[in-house]
Amino acid sequence: MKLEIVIDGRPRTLDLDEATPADAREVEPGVYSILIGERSYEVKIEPGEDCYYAAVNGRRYAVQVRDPRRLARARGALQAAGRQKVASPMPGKVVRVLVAEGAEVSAGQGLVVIEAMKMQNEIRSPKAGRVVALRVSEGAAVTGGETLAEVE
Amino acid sequence: MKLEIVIDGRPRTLDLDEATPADAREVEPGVYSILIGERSYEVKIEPGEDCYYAAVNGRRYAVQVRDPRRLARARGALQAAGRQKVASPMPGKVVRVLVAEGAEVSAGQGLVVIEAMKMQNEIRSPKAGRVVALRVSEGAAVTGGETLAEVE
Amino acid sequence: MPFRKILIANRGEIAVRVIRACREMDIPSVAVYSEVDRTALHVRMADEAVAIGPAPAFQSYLSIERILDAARTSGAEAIHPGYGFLSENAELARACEEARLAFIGPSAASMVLMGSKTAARRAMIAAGVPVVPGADGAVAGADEARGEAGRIGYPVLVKAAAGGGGKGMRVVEREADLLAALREAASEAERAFGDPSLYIEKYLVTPRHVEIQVLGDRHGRVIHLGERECSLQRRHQKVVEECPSPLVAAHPEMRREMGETAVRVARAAGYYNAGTVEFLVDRDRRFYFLEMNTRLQVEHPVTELVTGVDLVKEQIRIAAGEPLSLTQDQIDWRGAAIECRVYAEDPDNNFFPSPGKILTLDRPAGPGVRVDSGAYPGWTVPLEYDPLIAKLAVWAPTRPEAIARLERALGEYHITGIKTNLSFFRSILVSAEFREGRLDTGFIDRWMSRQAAAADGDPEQEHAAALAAALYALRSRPANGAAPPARSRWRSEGRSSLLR
Amino acid sequence: MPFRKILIANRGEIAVRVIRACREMDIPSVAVYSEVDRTALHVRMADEAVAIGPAPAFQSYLSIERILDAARTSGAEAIHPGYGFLSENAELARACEEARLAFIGPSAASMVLMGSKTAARRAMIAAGVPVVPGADGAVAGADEARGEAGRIGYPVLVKAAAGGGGKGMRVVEREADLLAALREAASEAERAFGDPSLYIEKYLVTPRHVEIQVLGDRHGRVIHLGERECSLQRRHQKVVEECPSPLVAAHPEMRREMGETAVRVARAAGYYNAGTVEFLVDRDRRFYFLEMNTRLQVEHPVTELVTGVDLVKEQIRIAAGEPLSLTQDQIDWRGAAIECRVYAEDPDNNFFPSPGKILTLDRPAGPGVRVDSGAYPGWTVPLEYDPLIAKLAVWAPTRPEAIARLERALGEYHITGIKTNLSFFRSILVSAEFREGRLDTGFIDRWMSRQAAAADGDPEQEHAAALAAALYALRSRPANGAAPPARSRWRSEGRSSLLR
Repeated sequence: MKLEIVIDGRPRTLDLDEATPADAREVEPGVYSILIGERSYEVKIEPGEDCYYAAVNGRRYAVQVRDPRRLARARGALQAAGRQKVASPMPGKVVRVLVAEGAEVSAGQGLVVIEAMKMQNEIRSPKAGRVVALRVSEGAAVTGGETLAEVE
Repeated sequence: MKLEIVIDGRPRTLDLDEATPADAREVEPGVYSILIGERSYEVKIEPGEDCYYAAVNGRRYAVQVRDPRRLARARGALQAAGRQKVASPMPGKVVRVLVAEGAEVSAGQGLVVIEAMKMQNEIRSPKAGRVVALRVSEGAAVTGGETLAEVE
Repeated sequence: MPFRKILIANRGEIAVRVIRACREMDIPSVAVYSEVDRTALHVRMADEAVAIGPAPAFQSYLSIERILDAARTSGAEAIHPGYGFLSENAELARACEEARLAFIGPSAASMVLMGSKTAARRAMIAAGVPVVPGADGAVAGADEARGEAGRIGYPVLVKAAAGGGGKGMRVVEREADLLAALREAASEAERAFGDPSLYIEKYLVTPRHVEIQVLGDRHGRVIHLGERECSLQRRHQKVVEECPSPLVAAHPEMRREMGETAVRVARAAGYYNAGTVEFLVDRDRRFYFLEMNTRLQVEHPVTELVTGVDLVKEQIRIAAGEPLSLTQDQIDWRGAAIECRVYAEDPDNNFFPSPGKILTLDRPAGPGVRVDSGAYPGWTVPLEYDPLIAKLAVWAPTRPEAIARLERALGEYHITGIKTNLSFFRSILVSAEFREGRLDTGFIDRWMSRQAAAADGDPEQEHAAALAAALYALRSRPANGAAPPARSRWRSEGRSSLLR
Repeated sequence: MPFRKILIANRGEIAVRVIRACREMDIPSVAVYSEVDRTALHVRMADEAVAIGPAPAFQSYLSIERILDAARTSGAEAIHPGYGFLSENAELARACEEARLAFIGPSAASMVLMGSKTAARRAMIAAGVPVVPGADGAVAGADEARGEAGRIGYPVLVKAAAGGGGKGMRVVEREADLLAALREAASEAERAFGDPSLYIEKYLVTPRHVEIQVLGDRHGRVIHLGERECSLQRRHQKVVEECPSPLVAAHPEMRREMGETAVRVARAAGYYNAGTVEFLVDRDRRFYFLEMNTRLQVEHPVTELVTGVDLVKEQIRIAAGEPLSLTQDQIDWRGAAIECRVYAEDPDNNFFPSPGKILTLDRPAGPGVRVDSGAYPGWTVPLEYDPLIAKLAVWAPTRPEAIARLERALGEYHITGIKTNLSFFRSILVSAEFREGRLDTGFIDRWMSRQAAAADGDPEQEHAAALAAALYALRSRPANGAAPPARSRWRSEGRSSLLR
């Protein structure tokens, strides 16, 4: 099986069948003991938002994994992203809405402030554009992943 | 539901419906946080051979749990125990057989020596009687729970 | 036994820390818990547990009435407030006095004095303690603020007169920004402490933050246990602390000088129990009184590891009226300790909080490693409280060895289900500045702006990372994902255990 | 960096311990493993791992040839033998010398001298070190044995001239039992050490076992790091060890006297690296040289906790030819440490071994707790090796506090899937004899014969235990078990999470 992966931003193909002979064991959930020749690597995986983080010897790699069938779908999703949803990265409470619907925003401009775990967290626009939808108001409780606004 | 239990050798009935109101949660596998009134007990369960060990505040209780339906069966099993099987408590290797088939043995007399984890472990007769069957010979590998001998 | 029963008015790792001390002193402990904390570790570990209300802290952990009710119903003789929540609330100390409960902390009067930055500042000036140049008291309005700031000279720091922890604090570089800063800080202070009063002081550019641990008994004796270096801060919150301070280690006379000053501060406040005197240290090693924290600090373990003194047990004995068990001469400092504050937050996404269920939890162990934690596998980190879930502290004979040990321990620490800042520490530790002990409060900000993905020369290690991520992705894939390949050059046993 | 790469010729917790030291010293480590140890923790943690053969130790961990091959192929510069396996095998030390590999231990000559109890005894007598009255050498036959035993006076101890660890050892109370004891001991010694030679010495009734840790460099300097009390033994195997010895704590001059004697022993053996001189101490506090262990001891952590010295790192530096980093004057002892050896064995069933898969593993944490372990959840403890799976050690300022801390830590330690002796320690710690430090090598046997189920006066606690066991039993029941009751007075949330 061939997988297309992106590791720390660099695309690679990982051929599981042709790969360097490796002895890989999942010793605990998300923890892999991998022997390549005599080198021993313990790799600990944490799933991230859109990639996996693989920690090994204190180095942390961001790895995106796609197989050919999924890739087509993923590309489709990317192309549809002219209008971009801004989601809350965690559950919390909207303590401030910093922009009005229709406003022009720059990339990185704050849109909404969410309070969670006693911290006020400013959620910013991923791109320059216009706020075409604002889905929350001050005082509202939001869940992780809930759409806060859409920027086009 | 009523359960008959034996706790540290003392029989009791535990009525789960009529019991002192308690708030019991399994917080980790085999670990229970139990609040009775305001007393907080953390009970850690280890399954033993024929009972559960319940450790709480450094005190360890041996608890046998039976419900009425199972009790009948359990009693039946006990009555059939005139002829008693002696099982190996762990996997290992038979390094010595100390008695011959047909021999009279006293309670606690060594029958077989099993080597496991670099230790030689003498398996003893649970009762006085006669060795009516000897199922292993020196050098044999045995699994945990395997019958070594029968004493009647 | 100093007390027949102690109630811990807190949650999380610090409640667990205090319960452990009680257990070791053979004193029954009473936990309190809000509705979302029924299965929290402090509830599991305590001898008793009392429900005190719903999740929002002001209805539970911040409710003096409910805490006192819980103490009464459980028959506790003393209350340990931990840090945060009500720990610096003089009302609780006063209410304990009235209810004839021992408060495991200083007197209400000391707390009131030190709780007001302006009053504390005046008292310290009177006691001859050096303070940062600044206004004499809270500033009454925008005009007065402008006048004071001009007199002190920019940059200035606008700070909430009540409270701490970086809330209600703004650096102002020039007069044009002053008004906006005052408005924001006052509103934040109002929300956080119920008091919008502000004051203004000189902003020291990249000072070090060095603090002194003191212990005083109720018989007038005060000693210090040396310093902690807490210069590594993000958003004015400490993230890495150590003892000794590398600066003090290089200039040993500083420990005596700062220690004696801290004892003078404590005496001036009529202080007893454990407390911490915070100083800012400028580039010429001049130190200025910043504030006194009238409670146990988050970072107390580094002092414990180096001095061998158990601060929580000392607190309990002091509150019971026992004299200090140690004299100043008996305090000695051995080796070096460093602590990391492990937060449920996402270092790869603006350090946003990351509450949720912990799936697996591997903790580091072995020589010189101490973990204080309220977390366990299967526990859900609640949304409602501080994201601090654990503290990792290490001890070693020297600072370089402690750094190496911390790196080793961080490599062994692994939490899944939520995100944590564990990877963040690792990347700080390897920086030359950190290794050389060149620390100041601007360290983390500079470090974050400099941070770029370090190229790594080990393609085999990268291959291992890619392989593990791929296997994990395949394993996690729903049932309609790809079937395992028919042939493989990997050893079959490994493969089958992975792809089943 | 003393070495460019170190191979660890061991497994389990001690291999993990050495790998951690290597990691902290930035020295790449090479693990070796037998077929059943592919997923053992030491393989996971090392930088490299080399398969060295099938499960039986004599084909893998005891094979000098395979160990040396692994060192050659991996390019290791040094070999750390741990304890057990080849650690006291002079052949390995010699083979390392020939292969120009550093052996992290003493010279082969020191090992040969100390490996023979009879030769060591003669050398110690010559050096003026007190020894237990006994035969001058191995006894040649039954007649000579009878003669020697008669001369020394019963009870006598028959011991294997080679080896240790309680194997090939018999106490003989009277002449009539001598012949049988000789036969058994010789056969056991033959099996364990490949050498049936025996010797005979006076059996001290219930002595204390106190040992001294020494460190010597390759430049002729030798220091001692004080004593460890190891009197608590079962089947001649230590189970609980501590530093300081309560006896020495009460008679401080003993540390200096025994320490100086131990240094004399080491010098007489031309000893370098870490070693331990074991003494028996009789009721009049006279001490007798017993033997010298020419390797790191299982119980080394208690010395590390009290002295702050990292023995494994010292071993590595010494093996690289570095001079000792510490002088005798610089060694100081702070507080008290106690260690428990956690075995996979069943304390409720004759301490039979209990190999198998670990399902869950909760380790104690917090102040003063150190766990050294090769275990993790999901790991299968193999049948083939020693049942020691972890060591729990605690440190506190005083012995009573250390005992309280150990009790607390034992309460937090929980392993399921296999049986362990954790509950056994707890019941020892509460005994008055232990608390008062009245320890001797007969302690455990007396304690086990006295042991009876203590009646406990807390019916509510018993109820909690019963309830938890019942819920566990219901949960574990196969699907055809009883259905959950329709109504319940328990809080519904708790119930539903339990009975689903």
